[in-house]
Amino acid sequence: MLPVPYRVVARTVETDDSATLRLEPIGARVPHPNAGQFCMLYARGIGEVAISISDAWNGTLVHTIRDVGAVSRALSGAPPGAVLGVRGPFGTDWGLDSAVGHDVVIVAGGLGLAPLRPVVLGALHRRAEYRRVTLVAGARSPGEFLFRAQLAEWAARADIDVELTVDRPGAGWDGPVGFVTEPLGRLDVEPSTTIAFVCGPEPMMRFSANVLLDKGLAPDRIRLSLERNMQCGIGVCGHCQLGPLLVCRDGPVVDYVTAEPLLSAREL
Amino acid sequence: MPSLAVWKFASCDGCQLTLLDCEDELLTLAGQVTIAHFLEASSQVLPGPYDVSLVEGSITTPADAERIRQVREQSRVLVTIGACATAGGIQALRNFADVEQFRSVVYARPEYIETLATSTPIAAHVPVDFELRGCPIDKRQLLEVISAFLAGRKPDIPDTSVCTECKRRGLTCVMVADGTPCLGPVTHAGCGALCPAVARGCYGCFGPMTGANLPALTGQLRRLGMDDTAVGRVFATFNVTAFREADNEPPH
Amino acid sequence: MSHRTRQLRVSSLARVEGEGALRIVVADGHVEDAQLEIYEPPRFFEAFLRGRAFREAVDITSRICGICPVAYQTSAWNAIEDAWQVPVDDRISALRRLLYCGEWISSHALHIYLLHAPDFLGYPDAVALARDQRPTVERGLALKKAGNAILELVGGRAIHPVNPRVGGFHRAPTAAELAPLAERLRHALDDALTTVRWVAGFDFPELQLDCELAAVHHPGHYAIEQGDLVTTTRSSFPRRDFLEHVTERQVPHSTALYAELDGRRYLTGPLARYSLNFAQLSPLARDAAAAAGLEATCGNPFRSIVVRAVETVYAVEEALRIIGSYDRPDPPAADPTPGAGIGHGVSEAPRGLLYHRYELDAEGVIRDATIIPPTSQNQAAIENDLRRIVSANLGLEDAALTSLCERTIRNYDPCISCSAHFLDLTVEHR
Amino acid sequence: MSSAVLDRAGLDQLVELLIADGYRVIGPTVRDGAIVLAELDSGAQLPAGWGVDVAPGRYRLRRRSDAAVFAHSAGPQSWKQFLHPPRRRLFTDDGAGFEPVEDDPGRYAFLGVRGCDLAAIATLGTVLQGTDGFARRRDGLFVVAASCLEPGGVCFCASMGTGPAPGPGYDLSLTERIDDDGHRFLVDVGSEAGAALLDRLAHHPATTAEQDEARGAVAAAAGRMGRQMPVGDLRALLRDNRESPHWDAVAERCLTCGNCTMVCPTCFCTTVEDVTDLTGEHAERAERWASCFELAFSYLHGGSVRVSGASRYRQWMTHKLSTWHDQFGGSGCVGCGRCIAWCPVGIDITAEAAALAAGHD
Ligand SMILES: Cc1cc2nc3c(=O)[nH]c(=O)nc-3n(C[C@H](O)[C@H](O)[C@H](O)COP(=O)(O)OP(=O)(O)OC[C@H]3O[C@@H](n4cnc5c(N)ncnc54)[C@H](O)[C@@H]3O)c2cc1C
Ligand code: SF4
Ligand code: SF4
Ligand code: SF4
Repeated sequence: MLPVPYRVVARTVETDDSATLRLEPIGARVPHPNAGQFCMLYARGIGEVAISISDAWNGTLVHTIRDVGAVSRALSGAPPGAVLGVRGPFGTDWGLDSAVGHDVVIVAGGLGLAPLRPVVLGALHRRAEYRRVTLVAGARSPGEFLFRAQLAEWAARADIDVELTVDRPGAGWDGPVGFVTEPLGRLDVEPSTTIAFVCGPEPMMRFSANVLLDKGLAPDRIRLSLERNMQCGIGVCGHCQLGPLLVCRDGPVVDYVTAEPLLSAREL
Repeated sequence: MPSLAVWKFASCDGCQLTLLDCEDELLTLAGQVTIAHFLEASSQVLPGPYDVSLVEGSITTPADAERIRQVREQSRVLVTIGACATAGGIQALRNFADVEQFRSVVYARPEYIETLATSTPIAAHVPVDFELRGCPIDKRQLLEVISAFLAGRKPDIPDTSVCTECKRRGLTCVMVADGTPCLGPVTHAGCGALCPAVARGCYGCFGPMTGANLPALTGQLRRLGMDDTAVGRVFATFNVTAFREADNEPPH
Repeated sequence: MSHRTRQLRVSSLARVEGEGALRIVVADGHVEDAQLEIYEPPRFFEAFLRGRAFREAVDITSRICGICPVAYQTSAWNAIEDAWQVPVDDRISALRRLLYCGEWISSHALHIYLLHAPDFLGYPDAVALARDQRPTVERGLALKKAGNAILELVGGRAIHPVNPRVGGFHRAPTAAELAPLAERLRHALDDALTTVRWVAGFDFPELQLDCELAAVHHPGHYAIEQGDLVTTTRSSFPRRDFLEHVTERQVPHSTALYAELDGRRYLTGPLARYSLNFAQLSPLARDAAAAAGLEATCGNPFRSIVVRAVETVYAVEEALRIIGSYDRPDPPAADPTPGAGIGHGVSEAPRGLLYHRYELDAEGVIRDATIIPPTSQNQAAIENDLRRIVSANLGLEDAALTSLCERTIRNYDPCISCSAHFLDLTVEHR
Repeated sequence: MSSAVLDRAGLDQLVELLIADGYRVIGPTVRDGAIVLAELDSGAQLPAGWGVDVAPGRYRLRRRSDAAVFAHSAGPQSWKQFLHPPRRRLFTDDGAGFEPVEDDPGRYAFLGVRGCDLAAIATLGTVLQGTDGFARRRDGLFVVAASCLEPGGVCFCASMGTGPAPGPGYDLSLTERIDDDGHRFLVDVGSEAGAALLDRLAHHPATTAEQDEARGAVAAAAGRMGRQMPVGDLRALLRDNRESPHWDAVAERCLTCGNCTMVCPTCFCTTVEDVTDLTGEHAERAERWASCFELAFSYLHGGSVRVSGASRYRQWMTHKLSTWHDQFGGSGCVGCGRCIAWCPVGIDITAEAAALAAGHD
C-alpha cells in the first residue's frame, strides 16, 4: 500500500473541470502499464483515487482527471512541481494486441476518452497491423471534449475515422448533435472482423453495446471499462465488487459477455 | 490564517466546550486559525467574514432565526455541531407536545411564548456545509472536521451504525448477550460505542444513520420487553425530530 | 458627579457559559439599575420531564448544562433515590464522589485558566495569554485534562457521561482500570498547588459580599455530591425543606426567576462552600489556602479564583484518596423499587448549589419536576455586586467600568446555559 | 505422528511454555458476559466450567456441571481480530516521504481454534496473503486447535465441511475428555513445531482405545449441529436468485447494522482513511474494517450503488456463499454461526438460504 512519489512535470487544462497531468518518477518507478490499466493516485493528506492511464512512455505517466470531489480536485489542480503518490498499474488492459487484423471501433463518452486514448495511440502506432480504425466520441458540449488538439489531428488523418458528437451544441459547433449511439448506429460494422472498445458512463456503455449487438457484433467482441468504488487496487479491500468480479483485479476492462448480466442487475 | 468563529443558539454549551476540551490540540489549533469569534472563550471579537463557522444550538426564537442568517452570510463554510444544531435537540420535544401545557409548567407570562412553539435545526433555516452529529459531539470527530476543512479534504465521518464501532472495539453486544435494548444498529456512528463499553445500550445521541431501519429495531425492542410507551420514549430524546423523520421514511 | 444618565451595556458577555448580557443604568451618580440579563432561550426541561421514566432523568437533565452535567445527573439521582429511600452502597457513593471530583477539577481549571485568569492579567483570552505564558496555560490544560480523564474513565464520557444511572453505575471500572488515573492525578496535584500560588499573586479589587451564604453540608466530608443545607444565619436545614426556604420571584426587568432564601438575597458556590465548610477541607487544602492569604472565610468575590484553586487541590486529593481505597462495587447499582413519592436532591455544582425535586408515581414516572440551578440562585447577589462595584467606581471611564462589571460577573462563573428555569423576555437592546 | 494424552495441568503447562517461548497466547476467557478471545497469562484464565446457549440473536453464558475449558461454541470475536486487526496504520508522511508503519504485534499462539475457525484463517489467508500486515501476523503463528464436542445452537460447520474435527493447519490439536478417568486432552500433532512442544510437556502416548473413544465423540458431534445449510449447490443457488423477491423480505428485518460482517471470521473488507493533523504537516494512512452494509461502501461520485437494504444483504450473502468461489476459489462461509448469533435481530443465513432453495416466500 506504499505509494511511489512522482512529480507533476506538466499540467494541461482540458475542460472547465478536468486537467491532464504528466508525471515523472522522482526515484523508483512503477512498472510500465498496458493500455486500459489504471493507477491509484494519492494527493498527500487528502486521499487516493483510481485514475486511468491516458498515456505512458519511458517511465512517464499521463493521467486525465476530472474534478468531482476533494481528492480529484486536489489531483486535477496539482501544479507542475507538486509531488503525488502513485500505486499501480492495476487491472486488466484493453487487449489491443488481440485486435490485430481486425477493424477497431472505439467508442468514448465524456471522460471515457481518457482510458481509450492509449488504444487510439496504440492502433495508430502500429497502424498497418489493424484494418479500419474508427473513433466515435461524444461529449456533453463542444468544450467538454478531452484532448481537443489531438482529436483535430486525428480527424485530419486519413487512416482513422473520427466521429464527434455533442449532447448540447454550442457556439462554433457545426458537427452532429446527439448521443454517441447515433454516429455509431450509422457505422458499417463487419461483425466477424470487428472488435469494439467502449468507455463512458454506464448507461452510455450499455446503449452503445446494444447498438453494436444489433449490428451483429458478438458480445465477446465488445470490451468495456467498469468503474466501482476502489480503495486498494489490489483486491483486498472488497469495495469494487461487482457480482463475481473484483473490478480492480478482474477489470476494469471486461468483455460484454461478462458485463451484460452484471450491468443489467439493479444495485449490484 | 483562516479564521474560525463559534456561535451559540439554544443549547447546553457542551458542544462548544468540546473544542475547549481538546486540551492537547487547542494551542496548536490557535496557531493554525485565527479564533475570530468565540464568546465562551474570548472577549476578543473580530469582524467577519469567517472562513469556518461552527454553529451550536437550535433555532427557537425569531431573533435567532434572523441571527443565523447573518452568521451564514458571514461564513464561507458553516458546520453545525451537535444534536441541537443538526436536529433541534432535546428542546425540540416541544414540537410534538402541547405547547400550552409546557407553557403552564414553566411560564407565568404567556405573551412571550408564541414564538417558541418549535425548536428547529440550523439546516431548516440556512444552507449548511457539514453536519457533525452527537449529543455532545465527539472530540476526535470535531478535530477531524476542522483538520479536514483546513486541508481541503472530505472529513472522515462515517455515516454508519454504532455497531460497527462496537465490534471494532471488540465489545460484546449487550443486546445479544444480555437482552439489553440498544439503539446502536440504527444510530449514526461517532461516539466510539461508549455505552456498550459500559454495558448499557446505546440511547441514540448521534441520531439515526442514513437509511436506518427503525421498524425492524422497534420490533426487536418489543421482543426484548419494551412496551409502546417505552419504545416511544427511547427515540424521543436529543434527536427526536431526526428519529421521527427516519421512521417516516420507508426503509430503502 | 454631574447630573447625567450613564448607560453601560455589554450585549454579549464573553467567557461565561451561555448567553447573557449586562445592563447598567446610572442616573445622577446613583446606580438605578444593574441587570445580568439572561437571554438564553428557555428549553423547557421541567415541562418535558413530566411523563418520562425516572431512569431518563439522569440522561435528560444532563443536557441542561454541558459544563456541569454531573451536577445535574447527581442532583437527579439524589432526588429520585431520596423519594424511594434507595439504599446505596458506600462503594458506589465513593465512585460517584470520584466522578464529581472529575467535574470539579475540569470545570474549575476551565474557569480559572481559560475564563477568569485572563481578566486579572489583561488578556482577551487564554490563547493570547499562552503567547506570553505558554507553560502556564499548558499547566491549566493539563489540569483540566486530568479532570476529564476521571469523567471519561468513570463516567464513560467527559460531557454528558453515559455510565451513571439511578442507583449507581451501569458498569463499575476495575481497580486496574483506575490505576493509571492515580499516576496522572499525582501530577495534577502538583499543578493544582502551583495554581493556588499562581492565582494568589493576582491583584484583587476590594469588594465584600453582603448577602447570606448557602451551601450543601455533609457531616462526613466537604460536601460535593450529597448532603443537606447550611447557611450563614441558620445552622442547617434538611434538603426536603429547600422550597420552604427558597422562593422564586419574578422581577419585571429580567428574564430569570430570582431565588431568595427566607426572603433574602443569597449566594451559593465556592465562596459559600469555603466559608461554611472550611473545617472539612483537607489539611493540604487549608494550608494552601493559608499560604495564599485566605482566612477561614472569604468574602471578596474577586478572590473566588483562589478559592476555586484551593477546591481544585482538594478535589484532586479526594480523587486520589478514593482511587487509593477503591473497592469495586458489585453489583454496580442498587435496584430501585418505584413507588409514589416526592424526592429532593442537592449537590454542589462547581458554580453553586443545584436543587432537584421530583414527584413520582407508582410506576416510577415523573409527574412533576422542579430544578433550581445555581445561577438563578446567585443572580440577585451578582446584580447586587454590580450595583456596589459601579457605585464605588463611578470615577472610571465607561470602558474600564464596563470591563470591571464583566469581571464581577465572571467571579461567579455563571452558567447561563441551564435555562431550564428561565423565562423569556424580548430583550430590549438600547 | 501418533497421538498423545495430556492432563489438565499439562494444558496449563502448554500455556506456560508458549509464553516462555515468547508467544502471546490468545485464547478464550470469560469477560462481560461472554467467552471472548484475549491474551492469556495462564491456563487458569480459560473458561473452565462455562458453556454457552446460543440462538439467533441470543447468546448466554451457562454454568456447566464439569470444568471443561473448550465446551463452548464461537463467541463475539474471531481470530480475525488479531490477524487482520480492526484498524491498522499503513504509512505516515511527515513531509520527507512515505514511511511504512511496520507494526509488530509479536508472535501469536492461538489456543482453542475450532475447525471452522481454522478454515477461516486459511480463507482469510487466501485473500490477504499478499499484504504484509497479514503475512507478518500469520508467519510464525502457532495454532493449538480444539475439536468441537459441543456444537452450539447456531453452528453448521459440518454442512460446510470445516468441522467438528479441525482440518489441517494446526500445530497441535486437542480433544477434550472429561469422565471418570479425569480431565484430559487427546493431542494430535500437526507439525514439527507441535511435536517439539509436545515433547516438552508431560504426556503419555494415547492408546488405541483412547483415540477411538475421542474420535467417536467428535464424529458424534457432527450430528448435533444446531443448524445446517440446505444441501445442493449454494454457489448456483445464490447466482440464480439475484432477482428473488426474497431479498425484500429479508430487508424488512435487516437493520443494515453490519454486525454480521464484523463478527464473520472471513469478512475482510476495509476502508482506507487518509488523514492529516491540524497543522497539515503530518499525513497518514490507515485501514479499518468496513462492511458492505455501510452505505458509503459502494459510493461512486453521485451516489451509492447499493442503497436498498435488500441489495446490501444480497451482496453480503451472495459473496459469502457464491461469488467468493469466483473470486477466491472457495466458500466465504465456514459455518461458525457467528453472524446468526450476533445479528441483533437473529437473521439466519442458513434459513435465508433454505428459503431461497425452497423458492418461495
Ligand atoms: C478504474 C477506474 C478508473 C478511473 N479513471 C478515471 C480517470 O481517468 N479520470 C477521472 O477523472 N476519474 C477516473 N475515475 C473516477 C475517479 O476515481 C473518481 O472520480 C474519484 O474517485 C472521485 O473521488 P473524489 O474524492 O474526488 O470524489 P468524491 O465524490 O468525494 O468521492 C469520495 C470517495 O469515493 C470513492 N469514489 C467516488 N467516485 C468514485 C469512482 N467513480 N470510482 C471509484 N471510486 C470512487 C473514492 O474513494 C473517493 O475518494 C476512475 C475510476 C475507476 C474505478
Ligand atoms: S451492543 Fe448495541 S451497538 Fe453494540 S453490536 Fe450490539 S446492538 Fe450494536
Ligand atoms: S447512546 Fe451511547 S452508544 Fe449511543 S451514541 Fe450515545 S454514547 Fe454512543
Ligand atoms: S443481517 Fe443482521 S447483523 Fe447483518 S446487517 Fe442485517 S441486521 Fe445487522
